[in-house]
Amino acid sequence: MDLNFSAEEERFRSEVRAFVAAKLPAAIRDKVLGHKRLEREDFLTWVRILNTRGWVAPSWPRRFGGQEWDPARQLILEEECALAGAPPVLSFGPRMVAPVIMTFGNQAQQEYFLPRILNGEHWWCQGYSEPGAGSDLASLKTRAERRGDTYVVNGQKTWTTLAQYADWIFCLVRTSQEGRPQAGISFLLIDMKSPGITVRPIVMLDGEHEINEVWFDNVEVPVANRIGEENAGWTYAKFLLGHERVSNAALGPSKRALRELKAIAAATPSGGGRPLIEVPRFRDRIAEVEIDLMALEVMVLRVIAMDRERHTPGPEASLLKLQGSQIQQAISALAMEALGPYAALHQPLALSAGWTGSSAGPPLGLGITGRYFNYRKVSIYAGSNEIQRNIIARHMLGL
Amino acid sequence: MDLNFSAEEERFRSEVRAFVAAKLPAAIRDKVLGHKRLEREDFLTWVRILNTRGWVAPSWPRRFGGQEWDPARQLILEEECALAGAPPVLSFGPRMVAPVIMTFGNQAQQEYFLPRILNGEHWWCQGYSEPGAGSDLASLKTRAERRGDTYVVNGQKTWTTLAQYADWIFCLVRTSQEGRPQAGISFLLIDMKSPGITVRPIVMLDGEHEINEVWFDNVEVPVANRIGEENAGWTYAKFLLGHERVSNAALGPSKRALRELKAIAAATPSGGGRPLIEVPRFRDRIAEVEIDLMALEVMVLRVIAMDRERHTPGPEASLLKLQGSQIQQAISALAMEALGPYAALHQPLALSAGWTGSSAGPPLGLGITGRYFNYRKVSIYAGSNEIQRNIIARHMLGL
Amino acid sequence: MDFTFTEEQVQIRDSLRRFLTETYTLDRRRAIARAGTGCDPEIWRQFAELGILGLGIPQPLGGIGGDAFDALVVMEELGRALVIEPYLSTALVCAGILVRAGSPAQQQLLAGVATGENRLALAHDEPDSRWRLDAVATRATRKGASWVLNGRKAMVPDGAGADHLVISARTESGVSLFLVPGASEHMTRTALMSHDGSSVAEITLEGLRVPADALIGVEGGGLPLVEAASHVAVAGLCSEAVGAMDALLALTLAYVKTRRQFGVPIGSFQALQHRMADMLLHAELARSMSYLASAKLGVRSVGERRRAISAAKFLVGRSARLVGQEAVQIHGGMGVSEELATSHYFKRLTLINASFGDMDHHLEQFAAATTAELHSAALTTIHSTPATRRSVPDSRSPQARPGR
Amino acid sequence: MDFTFTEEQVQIRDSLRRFLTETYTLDRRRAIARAGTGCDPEIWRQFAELGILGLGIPQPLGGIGGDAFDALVVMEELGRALVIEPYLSTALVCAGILVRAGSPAQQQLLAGVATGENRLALAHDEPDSRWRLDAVATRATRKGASWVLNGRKAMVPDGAGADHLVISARTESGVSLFLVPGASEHMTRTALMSHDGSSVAEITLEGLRVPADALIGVEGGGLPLVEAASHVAVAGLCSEAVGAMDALLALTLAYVKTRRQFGVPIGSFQALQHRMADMLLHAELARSMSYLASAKLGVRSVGERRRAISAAKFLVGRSARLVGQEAVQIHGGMGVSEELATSHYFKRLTLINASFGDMDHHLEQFAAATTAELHSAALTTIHSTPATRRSVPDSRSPQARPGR
Repeated sequence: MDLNFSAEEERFRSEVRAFVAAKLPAAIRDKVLGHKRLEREDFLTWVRILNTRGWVAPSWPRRFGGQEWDPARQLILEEECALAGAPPVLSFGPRMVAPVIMTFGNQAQQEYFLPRILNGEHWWCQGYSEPGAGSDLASLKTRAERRGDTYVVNGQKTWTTLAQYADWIFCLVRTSQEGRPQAGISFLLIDMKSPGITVRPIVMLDGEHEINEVWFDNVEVPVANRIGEENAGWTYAKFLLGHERVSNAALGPSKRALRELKAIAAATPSGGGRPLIEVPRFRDRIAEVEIDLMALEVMVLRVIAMDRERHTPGPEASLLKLQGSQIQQAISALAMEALGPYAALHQPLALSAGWTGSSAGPPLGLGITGRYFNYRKVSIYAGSNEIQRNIIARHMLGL
Repeated sequence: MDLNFSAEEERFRSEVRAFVAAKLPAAIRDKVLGHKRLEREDFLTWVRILNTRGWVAPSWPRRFGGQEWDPARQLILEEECALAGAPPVLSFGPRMVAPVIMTFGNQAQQEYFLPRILNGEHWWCQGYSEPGAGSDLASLKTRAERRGDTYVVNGQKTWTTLAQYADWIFCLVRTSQEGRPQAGISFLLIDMKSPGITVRPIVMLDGEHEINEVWFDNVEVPVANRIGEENAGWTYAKFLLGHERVSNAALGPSKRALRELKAIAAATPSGGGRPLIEVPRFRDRIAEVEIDLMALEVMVLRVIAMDRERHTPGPEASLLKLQGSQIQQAISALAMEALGPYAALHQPLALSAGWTGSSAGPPLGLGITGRYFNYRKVSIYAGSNEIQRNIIARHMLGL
Repeated sequence: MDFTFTEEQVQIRDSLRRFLTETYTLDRRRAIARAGTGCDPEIWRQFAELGILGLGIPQPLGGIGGDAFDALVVMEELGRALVIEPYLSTALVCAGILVRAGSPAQQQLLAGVATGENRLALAHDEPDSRWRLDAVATRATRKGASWVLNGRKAMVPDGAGADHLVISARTESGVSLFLVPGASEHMTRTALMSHDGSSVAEITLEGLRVPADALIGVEGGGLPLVEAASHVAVAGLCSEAVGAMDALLALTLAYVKTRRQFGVPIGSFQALQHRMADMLLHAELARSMSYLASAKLGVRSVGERRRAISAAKFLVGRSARLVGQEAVQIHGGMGVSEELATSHYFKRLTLINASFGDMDHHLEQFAAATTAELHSAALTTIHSTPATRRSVPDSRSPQARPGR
Repeated sequence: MDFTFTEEQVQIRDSLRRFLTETYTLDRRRAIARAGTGCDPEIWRQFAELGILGLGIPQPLGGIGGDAFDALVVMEELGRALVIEPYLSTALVCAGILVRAGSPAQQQLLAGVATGENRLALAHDEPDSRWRLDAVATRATRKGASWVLNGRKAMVPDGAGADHLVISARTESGVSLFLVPGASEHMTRTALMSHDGSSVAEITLEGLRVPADALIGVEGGGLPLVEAASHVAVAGLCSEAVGAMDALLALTLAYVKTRRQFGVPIGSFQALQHRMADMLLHAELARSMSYLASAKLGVRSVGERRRAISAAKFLVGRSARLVGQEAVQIHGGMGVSEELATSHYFKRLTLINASFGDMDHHLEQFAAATTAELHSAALTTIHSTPATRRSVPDSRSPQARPGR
């Protein structure tokens, strides 16, 4: 039993830290740490920088351009990048569609798509959810009709994160009405520039445009862009959902948010001459969430170790997702509460890159309440916490 | 809109207060306030004293010896008695079986049983739950076979509170296997001295004997002791469960417990020279439960007013039971926490009336942890909180 | 004891609800928020016509008079309809201050409040005050027959749009209040947007000169007025939150009854049912406390009033958080979109908690007010002492109805 | 990083679990509790045979040596089997103090600890100390070649049955520890029962005279020893709680799979399923923290150790409360009866929280230990500074294995 990273891993952590300190553009870092809007180019710039070291998707197999890192290293990389204020490397390409392409795609698909994920040429988004098919994914209705070498796709996807920036979308579509609902689903890769695709913004509760509806009106998709077998898409979809493990705990982002929370509470006068962070009831709550984060970190390491030993991901990922999202929400709530009356301020203009004015309210207050509102999503997306509890009950408790 | 008691009601409160101050025997009061074991005679002594004023069941109709009080007065009486340290008037007789006898019993039953409830001659207990039928009452198995003018009862009841003191038990028994499980149930009144009845103590988690198993081995019960129709017992049982409203909130006992909690916290050194009650995080928790109690009190008054207006009890009683039990548990937990390391002390001998030694630990600590353990029951008995939530969802939310 | 509303209150409620249901749609609300002023002139005119703007003003002063429960009824409806307009600020909080302590000349403004011509705003909080009423750093110094004010006021509801401001400032004898025209020299009002669509202002006073008769009441007598006003505000916010929770719970119920997953309505899932039972419980606890807060507005004992007000604000804040978060979660993706009213209720409920003191603030206030009574022999929770048990309306309070 | 147990640890675990499953039945446990001594001689003898009594004692001193994770494995099993016996007190806490600081003469006792002949108890807490380690009012004054002790010790685990006591007392230069035979004149030991069946003692010292060589370590050097011992105790209690939670969760799962209501197993009710998912989550968080606590026992930095220990005790206490209360609630009536093991686990988990500092106490300790590092640039949670990241076993600590 040894809870420490190895000396080798610690050296690697220093290496990452030095790299990020040297290479992360200050303008991008300031946007991230200041809760400002990130644009397409901000994400891609960082992907290209990471790619100079092969760090976009280092856990991939070597033959696809990866370095076969184990999850511990991946964790260290993500954590150090997050703490330093780097934009996240979004999962949709490297950690969602890529494993599917590697495992079930054909050689042509692998050779075309995978390098373009690494070099930032292709931005991917995810076409799973539909208005009537969220947690109950199998009830999806978007259909693809086969016409020779082409599928004609009609229907609607929704909650599509950053589809407005995306070059490609991976989609679950219905190719058959026969059998169980799961049986007639196929997995298509669709060029977002295809005629017939319309992206409509969904404004979120924080007033920001992060998610979208994607409409398909007779969109023609080459059959060559289908992954694996027709009507076998459910298998690939489940495979994909079984990935995404360490990131779901949001360890790095939560550590950064905790650091920020402490800074806000230390800078906030509480009355009586003490900063808020010294008021027992507020300090207690910070302490509790910090303890929760310590426990979550050990849990992540344990799950990594378990997966490593049995060579396959287990249902414990649901525990990480559940608790990780609760911690994200708890920290975002505390940061908002720390602002006191200023929590109400909404300054959408000040979130823009072009903004040159000063924002009102406390210096660290910008975007904090918006994040609290926005973060209600983290217990809803990627399998709602209700779904996670169902999974835990079924697969870990045998209920 | 007026949240105050009327001047008349306030005068009545003073009257009760004066009466209890004058008449409640100090020995009994000290047992109640000191969390000592109450014996049969303690309960009955107080019932007889109350009966001198007609206060055992004053909400009964006049023709049965009651005074037709409205629930507000009943609330005032219960609250003042509880605050002063009187033993509770147990519900089983006056507020559970009596309304059933009044509504569905025949004249002979009414004339025999009701006066004996008022004067303390009959102690009643409740024979509803069975080992396999708790929340799912309709699945009960105790059966009564008709043989002429007699039922022969066989089976087992459980969780029977204070059956060791009881003279009579009201029982749900199965008289028919036909139709829905609810259809074959009858409601019998059974003399606890009947041959074939065995009472076996169930020791509770606090080490105390408060509940029992009651076994029936060919117990003969005169058909004259059946309430209403054969096989119609489910109707009477549901009627009974629909009663018991104000008491379920446990307002008086919780107010007394809150007062005690403050006394404990004020007497407990926390280190740093301050009593525990001045430590912000502990004071906050006392404050929160006190606020909860304020809200519950207004809720009780609102429910009383609603019932008064529509002349029938509604499902809001479930809200009172749910929140009332949560408050009871919260206060008992805080009192235990206030004891610090001394929470561990278990002094069963010191709980006895005959005990003359001194108890160890802080002066107000006796019985506090035992109550915390014991009070886990309040979210389980009289319809578990899960059942209450089911009722709220079905009858108040229409789900 | 009586929990029924009067016929007049039922009339106010019904007519206001009808008007808001027809007029104050989510799209209309969006448009008002987008405009940035936080007040639609047409809506405001209709408020005047419905009589609600004069509710806090006695008839002799041009209002129609009303008590705390009239205000409760109105605030519940405004909450139910998610109204952005600064009704509470003008018609209850500021009007209350002038009714209670304004000079006859100052009270002349009140008729205009009732007709909708004048809007008033309370500029009291400051950048570092964090809801503490006595943390006033703004100063007013006498210069001949004038007062000169310097300082900063923060997060003033309707501060940029109001026609007159009630400004607190520290003078030699304590905190004093001044009635100042909204458009004054040496005063800068910066309109800012709130996450709930309403308008707040940061106000800078740099040598603002006002005449001697701008003083409201006596010099140094401002703090009790501000406290009474804040109690009115808290009671109003509690009622607003109750209305909003009612509406949000109804929305959520409707959603779970129609939204289907795995072939059944999601309202049939027991885990959701139990959580919604808790939502109802907490909404009803909040309603109980909003009644108590309004009932206690008129009692003489400041301690009793403080206890009830802080208890209500704490508990309502807790309920609002639970009901709001759960409603969003149960709505899933729909809950975090701007399209449904759900998220707007959630945001408003969140910000009500941050207005006039959050849960922590009021728990502290409550505990402080409670400590004193520790050794009283028979503690009762609602009623602190027999002497103060009856809510005797204070004749100077805005809840009294001198006109009836 | 490595979360596997060594072969030896697996052996200890399996043999101990086998022994306890066969021998330490609920009825046997009840009998031990009823006897009031909190220790069954036969069980204790078997503990010696299994080698676990010598786990905290290096081989040269008559033990078998062992590290923090060996202790963790044992404590988990003792928790799983609800063992009452004062293993933690004697074999880990007190033995640790003597290993670390005892004189050669004092260390001679340790061989007897390993063989089960000697039981030791730590008499440190006092009636008003409420877990604060430095709140020692008991005094030791020098009288010639002796020390004379006066004071009261409270809630001493196994205090009445132990053969020797480690007693803390304030001397001129601070807190000092003394090793005292259990049966001494001028010392009164009153055995009291704990709600979990174990035995605790109130101890009164009225002029207890001990020789100079009763001092453990240096005069005034007691507090660091007591703190280190309390850290060992907390780590042990955390592991015990994890074992108890494992067992309780398994009991609850078995119950909901067999208990039927409305024609189906109650484990099919979604509301219960979701709550049991939360029980599992919290049990696993507790396990994670118990690993962390044991891992940090050996680090040099006191601050880092305090942070981890207090974090673990807080979180484990929270988990224990949730898992315990939910298990009882889900068992319904069966949960509040003494008949099933359920209620006994619940009680033990409750009292673990009140032992060596409750949640409030440790949240305070954690926050205090954390405040200092506020301005460190890159906060990491587990690892406070690079310099202390590796857990370097302290050669003087009971976790070191000098014999291997």
